Amino acid sequence: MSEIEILSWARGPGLQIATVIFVAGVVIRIFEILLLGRKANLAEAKGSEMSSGLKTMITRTVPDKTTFKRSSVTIVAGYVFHIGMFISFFFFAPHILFFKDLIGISWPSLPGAVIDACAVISIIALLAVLVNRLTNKVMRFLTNFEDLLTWFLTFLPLITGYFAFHRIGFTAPSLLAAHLLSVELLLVVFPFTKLMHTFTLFLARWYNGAISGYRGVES
Amino acid sequence: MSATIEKGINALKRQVDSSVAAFFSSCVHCGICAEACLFYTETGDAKRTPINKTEPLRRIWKSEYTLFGRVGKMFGLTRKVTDEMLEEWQELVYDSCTLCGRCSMVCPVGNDIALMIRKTREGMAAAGQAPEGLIGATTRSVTIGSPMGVKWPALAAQIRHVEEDSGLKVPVDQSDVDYMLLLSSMEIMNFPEFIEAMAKIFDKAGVSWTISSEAFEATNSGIQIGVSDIAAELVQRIVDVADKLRVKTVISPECGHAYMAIRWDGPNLVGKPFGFKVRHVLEVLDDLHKQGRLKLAGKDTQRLTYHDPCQISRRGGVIDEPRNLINLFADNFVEMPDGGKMNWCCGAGGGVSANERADEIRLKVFDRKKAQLEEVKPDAIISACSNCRIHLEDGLEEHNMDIPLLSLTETIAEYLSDE
Amino acid sequence: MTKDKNLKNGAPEQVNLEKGTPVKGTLGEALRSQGVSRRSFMKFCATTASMMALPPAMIPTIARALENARRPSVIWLSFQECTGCTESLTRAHTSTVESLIFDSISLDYHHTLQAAAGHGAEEAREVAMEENYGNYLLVVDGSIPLDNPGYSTIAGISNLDMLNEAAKGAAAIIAVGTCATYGGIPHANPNPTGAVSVKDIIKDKPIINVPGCPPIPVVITGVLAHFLTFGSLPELDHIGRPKAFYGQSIHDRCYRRPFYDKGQFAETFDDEGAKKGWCLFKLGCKGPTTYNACATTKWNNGTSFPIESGHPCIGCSEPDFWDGGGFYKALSMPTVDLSQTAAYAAAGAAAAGVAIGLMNRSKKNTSNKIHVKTTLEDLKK
Amino acid sequence: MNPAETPQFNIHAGNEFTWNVKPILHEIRHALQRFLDNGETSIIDLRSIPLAPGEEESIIETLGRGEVQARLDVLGASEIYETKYTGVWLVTHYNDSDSIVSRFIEVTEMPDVLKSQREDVVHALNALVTELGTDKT
Repeated sequence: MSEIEILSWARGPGLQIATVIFVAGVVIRIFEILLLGRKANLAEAKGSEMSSGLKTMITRTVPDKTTFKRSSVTIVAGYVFHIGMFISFFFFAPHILFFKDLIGISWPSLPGAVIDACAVISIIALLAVLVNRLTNKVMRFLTNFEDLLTWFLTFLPLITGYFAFHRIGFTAPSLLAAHLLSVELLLVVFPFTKLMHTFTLFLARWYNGAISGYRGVES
Repeated sequence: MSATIEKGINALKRQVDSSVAAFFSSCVHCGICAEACLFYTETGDAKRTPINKTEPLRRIWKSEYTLFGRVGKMFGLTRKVTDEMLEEWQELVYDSCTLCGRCSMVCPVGNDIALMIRKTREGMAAAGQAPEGLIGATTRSVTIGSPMGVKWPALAAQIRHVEEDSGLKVPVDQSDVDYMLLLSSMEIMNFPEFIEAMAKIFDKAGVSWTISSEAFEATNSGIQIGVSDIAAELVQRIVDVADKLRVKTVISPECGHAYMAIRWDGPNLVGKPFGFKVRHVLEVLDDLHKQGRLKLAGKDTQRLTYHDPCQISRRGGVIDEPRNLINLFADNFVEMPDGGKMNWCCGAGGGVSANERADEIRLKVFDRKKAQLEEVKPDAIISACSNCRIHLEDGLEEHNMDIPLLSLTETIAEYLSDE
Repeated sequence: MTKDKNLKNGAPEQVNLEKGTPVKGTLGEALRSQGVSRRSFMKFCATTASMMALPPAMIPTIARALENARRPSVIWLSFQECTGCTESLTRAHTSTVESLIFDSISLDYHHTLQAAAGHGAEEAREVAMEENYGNYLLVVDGSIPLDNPGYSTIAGISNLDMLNEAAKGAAAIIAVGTCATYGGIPHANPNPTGAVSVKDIIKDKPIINVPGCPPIPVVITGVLAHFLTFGSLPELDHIGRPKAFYGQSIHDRCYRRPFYDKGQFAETFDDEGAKKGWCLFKLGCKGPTTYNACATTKWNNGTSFPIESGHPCIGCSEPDFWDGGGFYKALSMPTVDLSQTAAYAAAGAAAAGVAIGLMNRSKKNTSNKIHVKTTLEDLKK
Repeated sequence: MNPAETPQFNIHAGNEFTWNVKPILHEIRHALQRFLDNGETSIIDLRSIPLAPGEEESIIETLGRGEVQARLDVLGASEIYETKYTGVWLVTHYNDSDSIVSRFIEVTEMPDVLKSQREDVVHALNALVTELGTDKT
């Protein structure tokens, strides 16, 4: 297979396979979670479940002061990586075209230099995340194979994207194909790993907010 | 003698609902919960990271309720929950967790880890992996009616003393009253002043109230050990009496988990909404003050601080009320760092104080509170949970720190206006 | 990709054209005999250097080499093709200089260009092959059908047979155009003739690929000039293309690149962005993945190239460019209808999800059913 | 179409379009410096550098015209002139149909192609001898 053939495969059938696994996996997982159901609370409410749940979905994004102080490395590295990745993922013109093709809507892109900077920052932050994971006592204790796998699979698209952007080492079709394939790999494992938190964290936060809010506590 | 691992696993299966599934699906192993847990911060022992305590429940969720886990189970790839495993986790689930819920407040993906640990205890208890101390307390609750083995005659004697001291009548088994007061064994045995304080306050406020001779115990060991069936039985006793006496409101006393048990878990345990209201005593006092029926006189100039009992503030929603009340008499009130919903636990809740095996670690994790108190340097500490109060006194004594512990209700009673 | 055994690390073996001298005399002698002055020769050398994308410092070396170059015999075979490549070559703008290069080779067979026809033409080929066996250059344009030899024949000889036969005595093969190099349009899905490229058939000769649909004429002549000058194949990339011309992508040399970097794109062919000359990436430009010299060498007397005239690059010098999901589909877009795929997957998964969800519920219900009320007795094992 | 309605396509962007104009001018400056310091000559192939429409013209405009200009008639025309910066020459080769086939900037005292070439001089001598026949006075 030539690199152009691999690229064509990655842009076509490969993407199709990955999308089917990703979409089906995520939908099944969400159904799996929601259909388990939750008993209605019979205690007299002190606050609203719904509004508090919705609020926590957003407010939990910001850590409280003491938590920030105690876990600053984890939080800063995590946030920088997530934000950097978010920006380079959603605001790079070629990516926007991908979304446009997929969902029919598009939005303004950011200049290449900004995307590049975000990707670099994100890569550095992700490396910091790994170092932190391996050196922080608690994280090292909690870390299992899945954590390392998902780290690696998240790192791959970033690094291949960076290489493709700067055309380092290989020809553009090879780099582009590598980038696409790495994304496809990420999509395939996504529904079966902790990467699902991308979606389920909103459910989790809602439940957390609802449980607390029902008792009149902001969480 | 019929606890089995199968029963334990079955109990864990029953605990998984959509919230638990969403929580486990979201955990990214960031470890932030550890930094919110005094059992980690004070021991530095990574295995006490809150989310790790839920491992038995996680394994059941993964292998029974996820597609990938089900497939894995077919090939024998999932990690099993065994007796040995649960035995290893006992110390984490019971001795190293007060269900204070601080972890639930900091988890960036929003996992209610305290709830997950509470659910894990259901499986542990059903598998016969609950600590001796808690089994004992639970047995006494069911058979005698109180975890400390307090029976009605003991309370009746305390009531007589109170009546003699105060000259006020303590109504017993009165029907159609506004309030039915519950008490914790700890108050009956160690702080009977509480009963006197309530008698004075209610007298001034002019409301009708009663204590039941059949169901006076507010605490609920079933909650702490993690056996909903037993917890429901204990709640049912109160419900039956409250219904019989046709009381409007049942008052949970100064006890954290008692409030959780009767106010928030109660209706869910017995499976139907209550025909009466349940309020914490601080809510009642705050309410009476707002109605103008609670009038205070005089000021306390001491440097006072308030220790939030976790189940009352963070898990119970009674946060503003104690502060409203304290401000009625305190001239020099200082908040503890992280006060309110983020307060650090005293280290003895959630059944830890009933579990003798945990005595050592309980005193070890008190270091957190000690450091806070050294920072605030209060003349006295106010709290609203007898269990917190006893443990705080215990811890302070251990470190030769002389800071008196005050009950908020009792202090209010002291500042009652004579008008 | 099968690796040609004669290609080591993409660099071809030295082709020795010195051994035999198909046509007598060196190029220098030939030019002088035509009355070409030294000044003219210097101009020719400077232009050749520029054409071969060699640094000007190489001009004296080129001059020396060209002076002593031997005139090779060239046999040009055209298979499944459209004659676009020959058209491109014959319309090369540097007519004077290029004609010099053509004058310096002996084009012994090219059935489109040669005067002879029919048996005479084929005879010329056979004679040239025989006389220069082992030394002639074989130029091929067009792909070779493998499904049925009858799809394309010349004088009753199938393309495959003619290629095999002609390749035997060739010193090296130049595959001209995307058809000969990678199968090109005949090879495009569903490839009705079973078309393949030269390198798919010939494994034991150095092959130099000059892809493009058509290739830039000076690239063809540049490669010939390199032969003449150095008697060897130029340095090739991993898919057999001379690095001098195919070393950088259109994107990397495109004058519109700054717009790409700034995120300024033409969205349609007639919007403000298009008028302002912004990047054509969104209109499907394949410049980023296409390696060719268009952006610097340009076309039509160096006048312009597709992007300069407002059309995205279609990537014609890359393998399978016809199957790349559409010329006007941006490179970062999937080549398939992904939203439909996603919709079907979601619908199917929703059904499966409900089924799995119900299984989970029934499992939980069973747990609840077999649960016996826990009493004090049950707290110990 | 009314001229006013003719769409204006601004594909000829400004000077600093590819950011290659300034660097080339600087390269010429450095070459001139080297030429002064140690006599090293340089040639820049303008066709090997990606330039936007108008940029080549912009470079040539900047360099301007100096004192010397020559027109060669070799395989089509060639135009050679010294720019207003002495020592910097612009060499443009055309083909038969007056299209530019190559273009160089040379930093030297005189581009080699201008000089009379030894082979041509030999050829010239022979031609002159032939012209003069046997008359050897």
